[in-house]
Amino acid sequence: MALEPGQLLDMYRTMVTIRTFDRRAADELHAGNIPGAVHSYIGQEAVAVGVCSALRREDRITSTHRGHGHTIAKGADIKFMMAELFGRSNGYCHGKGGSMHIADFSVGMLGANGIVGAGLPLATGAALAAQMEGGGGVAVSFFGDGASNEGSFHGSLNLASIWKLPVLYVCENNRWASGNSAAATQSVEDISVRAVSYNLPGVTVDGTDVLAVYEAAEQAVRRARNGEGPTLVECKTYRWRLHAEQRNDPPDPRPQEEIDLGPQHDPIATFAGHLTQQGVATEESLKQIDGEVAAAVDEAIDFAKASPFPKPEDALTDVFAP
Amino acid sequence: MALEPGQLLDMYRTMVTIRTFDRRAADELHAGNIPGAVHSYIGQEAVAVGVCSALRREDRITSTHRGHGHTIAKGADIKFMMAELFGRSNGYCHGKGGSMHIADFSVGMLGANGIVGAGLPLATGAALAAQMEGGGGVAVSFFGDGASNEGSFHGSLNLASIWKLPVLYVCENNRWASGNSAAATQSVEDISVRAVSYNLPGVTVDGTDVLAVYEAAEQAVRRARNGEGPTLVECKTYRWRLHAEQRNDPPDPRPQEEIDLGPQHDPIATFAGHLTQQGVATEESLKQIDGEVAAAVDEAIDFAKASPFPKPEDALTDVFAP
Amino acid sequence: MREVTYVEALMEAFTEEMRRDDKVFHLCGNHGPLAALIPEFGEERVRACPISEEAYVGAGIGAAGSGFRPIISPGMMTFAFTAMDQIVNQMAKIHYMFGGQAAFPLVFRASTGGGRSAAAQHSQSPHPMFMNLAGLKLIMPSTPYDAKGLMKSAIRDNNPVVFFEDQILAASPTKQEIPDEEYTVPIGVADVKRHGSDVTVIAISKMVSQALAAAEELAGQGIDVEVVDPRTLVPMDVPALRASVQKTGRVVIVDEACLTCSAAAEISALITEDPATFRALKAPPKRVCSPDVPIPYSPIMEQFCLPDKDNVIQGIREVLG
Amino acid sequence: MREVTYVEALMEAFTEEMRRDDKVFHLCGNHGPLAALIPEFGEERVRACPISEEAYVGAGIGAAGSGFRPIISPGMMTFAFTAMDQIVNQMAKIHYMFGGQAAFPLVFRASTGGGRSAAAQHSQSPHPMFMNLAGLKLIMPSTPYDAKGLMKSAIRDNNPVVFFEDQILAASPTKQEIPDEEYTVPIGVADVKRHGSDVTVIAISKMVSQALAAAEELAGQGIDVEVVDPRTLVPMDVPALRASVQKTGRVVIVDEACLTCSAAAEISALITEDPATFRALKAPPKRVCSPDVPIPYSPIMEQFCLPDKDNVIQGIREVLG
Ligand SMILES: Cc1ncc(C[n+]2csc(CCOP(=O)(O)OP(=O)(O)O)c2C)c(N)n1
Ligand SMILES: Cc1ncc(C[n+]2csc(CCOP(=O)(O)OP(=O)(O)O)c2C)c(N)n1
Ligand SMILES: [Mg+2]
Ligand SMILES: [Mg+2]
Repeated sequence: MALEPGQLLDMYRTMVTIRTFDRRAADELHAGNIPGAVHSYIGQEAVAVGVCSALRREDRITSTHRGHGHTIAKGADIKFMMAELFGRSNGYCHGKGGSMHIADFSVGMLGANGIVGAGLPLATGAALAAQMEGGGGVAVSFFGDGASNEGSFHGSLNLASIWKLPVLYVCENNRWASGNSAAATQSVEDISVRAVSYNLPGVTVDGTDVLAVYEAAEQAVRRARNGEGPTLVECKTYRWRLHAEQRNDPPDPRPQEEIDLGPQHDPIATFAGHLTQQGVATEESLKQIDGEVAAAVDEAIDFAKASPFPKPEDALTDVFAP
Repeated sequence: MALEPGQLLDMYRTMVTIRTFDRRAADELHAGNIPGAVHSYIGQEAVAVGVCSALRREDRITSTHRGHGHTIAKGADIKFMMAELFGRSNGYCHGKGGSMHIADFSVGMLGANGIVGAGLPLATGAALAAQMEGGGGVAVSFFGDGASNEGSFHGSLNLASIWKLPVLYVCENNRWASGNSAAATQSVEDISVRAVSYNLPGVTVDGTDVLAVYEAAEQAVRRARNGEGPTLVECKTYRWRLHAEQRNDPPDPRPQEEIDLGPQHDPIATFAGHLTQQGVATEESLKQIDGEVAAAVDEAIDFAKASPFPKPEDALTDVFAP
Repeated sequence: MREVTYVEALMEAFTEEMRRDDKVFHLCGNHGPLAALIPEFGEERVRACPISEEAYVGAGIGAAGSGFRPIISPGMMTFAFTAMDQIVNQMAKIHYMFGGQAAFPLVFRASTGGGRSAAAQHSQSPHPMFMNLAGLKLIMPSTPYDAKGLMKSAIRDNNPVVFFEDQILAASPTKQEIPDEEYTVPIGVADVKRHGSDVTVIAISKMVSQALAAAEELAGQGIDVEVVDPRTLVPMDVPALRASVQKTGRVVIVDEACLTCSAAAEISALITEDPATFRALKAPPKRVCSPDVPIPYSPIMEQFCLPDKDNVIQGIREVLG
Repeated sequence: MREVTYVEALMEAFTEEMRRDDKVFHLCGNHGPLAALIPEFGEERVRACPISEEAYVGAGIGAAGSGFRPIISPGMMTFAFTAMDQIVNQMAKIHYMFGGQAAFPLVFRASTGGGRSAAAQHSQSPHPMFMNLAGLKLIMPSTPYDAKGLMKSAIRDNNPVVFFEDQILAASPTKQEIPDEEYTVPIGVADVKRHGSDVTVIAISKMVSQALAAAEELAGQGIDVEVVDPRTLVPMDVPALRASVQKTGRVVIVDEACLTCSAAAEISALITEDPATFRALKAPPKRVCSPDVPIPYSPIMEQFCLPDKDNVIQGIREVLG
């Protein structure tokens, strides 16, 4: 399905929004305004945006500890996201979840997740719901290369396969699982080969190329909507920053030469080049989008800073639904 | 490695011992002499015996809820096994474990296990120990087709692969996981294809042919002892009796035609045919072994019946090692 | 009125609620008795799953967050520790973590308890672990009547509800009368199973029958025992428990869990930390629990571990001084 | 004498015990500070594992049953619920189930507790769950001195020992003097961290510092607080706890766990069920715990949940009446 110029520019805008959001969130964390830790998605923008561009609003996704990109790509409002990071009462989770648990069920974003691999079963269940609803909905689980060694990966893919669930398992292979390299902890180079174990298709794409990701996702989504079952989509990518931004950042365990390679495959620059080459945009029109995004993120930060803090005893609400 | 006639006859004797032991154990259970439940290994004898014939006494195995066959094949004493089933104080576990937890660490039998899939990580650790000991030891995990859907399967094979651990993962594919058919719950026909996910060799053999099992195991053991890492060995087999013998047996959910096929591929009859054809044994000499085995199992039952019961307050010992 | 067993009572609850709400469906380890629901509701609503508890328990949570009301039945709770991460980190926490924006209505049912010579991996009473885990309701019914009424409430509840069925009760042919017309039993309300004035026995699940047997026996000796069944452990009907103890001044708490950090420990603390109840106590509260051991296989040792009528009587004699 | 932090104290214990016994080795989720052991002991004895907690925790148990003494460090306990089946059904039970024929000497260490704005999936105090699970020893040290001495004892113990390190203590730069010469702290022995006569405060792990701060503040007001640190939760030094309460007649129990079925519940029950201690009580025992909620992210709400000095003081005032 060919993408319209408007869609392409939306994708560009979303990628820039993710990057800007995460850069500014890290700054605010280091400035002491955001508590806890923030896992930056910078470098991986093409994955969330490529996949979510193939989805409808009603489709459901589950995410990871590195969840800002998925949340933005699925259409959440960055104001309420930022307010959540700031621990304010009008954040998406009223300050109860923070960066690692941002969720916006109204756009089908079923939550970032602090437990590696835990989102796969949840998405499998969302896919089961979609199948039982019968409306052609699909579910997507984003997860990392490290997560592909968890048992939840194994059980989920088997379950989805036997029930032909409409689900995409999207592995963002950035070759590191916090301090551990995939080389040292992963028995296979390409996670997609693991699809064989469940009798389902597995593909590997360049996860820094948003159009390649979109193509793969779009095909898998079509398959899913047609009742043909799940697909494992591996996106090779790289994380530019530390595993997590924290008050006292530990040293990055990755080799510096490797880190330096990241920005040489910048998903945003690559896509910008494509857009201008194809005449969909000019450098100026992209600059304008960049400026609008910067303003929107500024606004989100202002919104967050102006937002009220929760009351201490708000801790006691929301344990049980009415 | 060609097997000597004496070894072949030992293998035959062990297979008959397993079958006789399990038939008699079921009888004793239904007679009210054995409490709890017993999972019969009848029909699968060739797997335990084929694999364990390729092992040394110091090699270590982990087992399943269906563990009598593995325990006997690894060289445990059926008297103490039977006493354990009878809940007596001189059973292998002093009556604390019963059928599902028979263990004999002195012969490298690290325990039957009531939790499906739980033995795989344990064997992986035994293999790690063997590797660190450096004596060329290997470990084997026996498990069922159903267990291959547990997360413990996935994590164990990945771990063993990256560390090149000397371990065999032996899947006894009897096509059923209690009430669930593999057809309904398993996304692949051959479990051995899952080896691809961990970059290790996977083979499928006829699990009713003890020599075929032996060949595959022997090759995998050689690989393991040479530091070349783990192998996944799938043995296609069939369980003749109910999933578990209990006081009130539920109906067997399997189609009768399928059940009837089991004894048509009788591992013992097949092997007996081979032995007589090859002149290793005569029908009479095999009959004699059968008779000796029957007597030995009789003796084990007599031993169990004559064994003392534990004292109630023995329940309080063995919680912690000194 | 009709007479039903514990399992029959639960099956009635399932049938009625599945008719009432087509979002209710089952994810189970094995069909077992649930197979009887297939003719009416189809395999799609009664799903047997591969042995991947983590995956299908998590899938149940995901389906609950997507508008369905799954009933998840892995079988024994001991097996379901393979799904413990999904229970601890997702089921119990996500409604709260997400600021209450989505409900996760599901029933997680599993069998617990010992008494069948199944050894430690098939005989455990881990309900106290779940009491310590904030975010889950927890029900342990002792009778067919309560089982049906509480299961219906659990299915209708908008939260994850853990429903522990004692494996002896679940296998028991004992029948109890239940009404022909529909009824529910509210979550969080204790039930006085026997009124008495000399001593309160608070008993959980299968232990209720042991407590009642003890009460029966002691009645002949002029000792008037009140038996209170909390039925729901989270939320706990604290006022009901305290009221009984304030009346009798003496309490024995009978819980099949291992002693340390048992539900009995919690109930003991709830009783003694309340000034009025503390002052009313004429003797130290007594816990009757399993010892801190993995439950053994051999019946002799197993029976020694599990609290029974005699242990209850002994406990009562102790608090009567 | 030297001054060391909590983590430095643990690292000393590892180094000394790895030198002493070449069967001791590490399986960890991430090297983290353990990386410092690699130059001396090699990567083979300090193994970083894939994110497959179930597999490597189980592998540790298998290695322990095969003659080694692994130290297993998945990181936070919350993550390690992915390995809960191996912990519940293997680690805790197999020594017993197998009739004691094999020892499983291992240390399972993980961080617990809240206070770092990490939200519910990274902030939990689930030690009561492990207390209810028979078959594991359980240690929660509050100081560098205790951490080192107890870790050495844990490594030498022939059983699975769960060692929970509070995440705030583990990250703390606070130093404490420890002896230059080798020492161990025995498992199962409580420590009176402050002697006093008016009221006993029993506090666990990080809560010990809150209790001591409260005691300090109240000392100025003429209230003499005794602070007892159980250090080991299984086995619990019950005589020491009861002795203190018999002396003071009043007790506050401070535990970061959620209230219901907390360690505080168990300690409360242990105190009140003993006739001599019960009689000595001048006021109901008081628990100071986190409320029954998943721990929230925003610092304001999180601080509200975690017990602190002020909560301890309030608890003390309550029992002083
Ligand atoms: C079950 C579990 N184990 C360990 C952790 C600690 N942890 C957080 S993120 C992470 C690395 C995840 O790697 P990957 O899945 O590749 O995702 P990435 O961080 O690369 O995006 C680890 C080990 C956790 N949160 N959950
Ligand atoms: C983790 C876990 N889930 C479920 C069960 C219940 N159960 C016991 S045996 C069994 C079937 C196992 O099937 P398979 O692995 O194929 O072994 P088989 O019985 O065929 O030998 C099941 C589901 C269990 N014991 N442990
Ligand atoms: Mg990664
Ligand atoms: Mg099978």
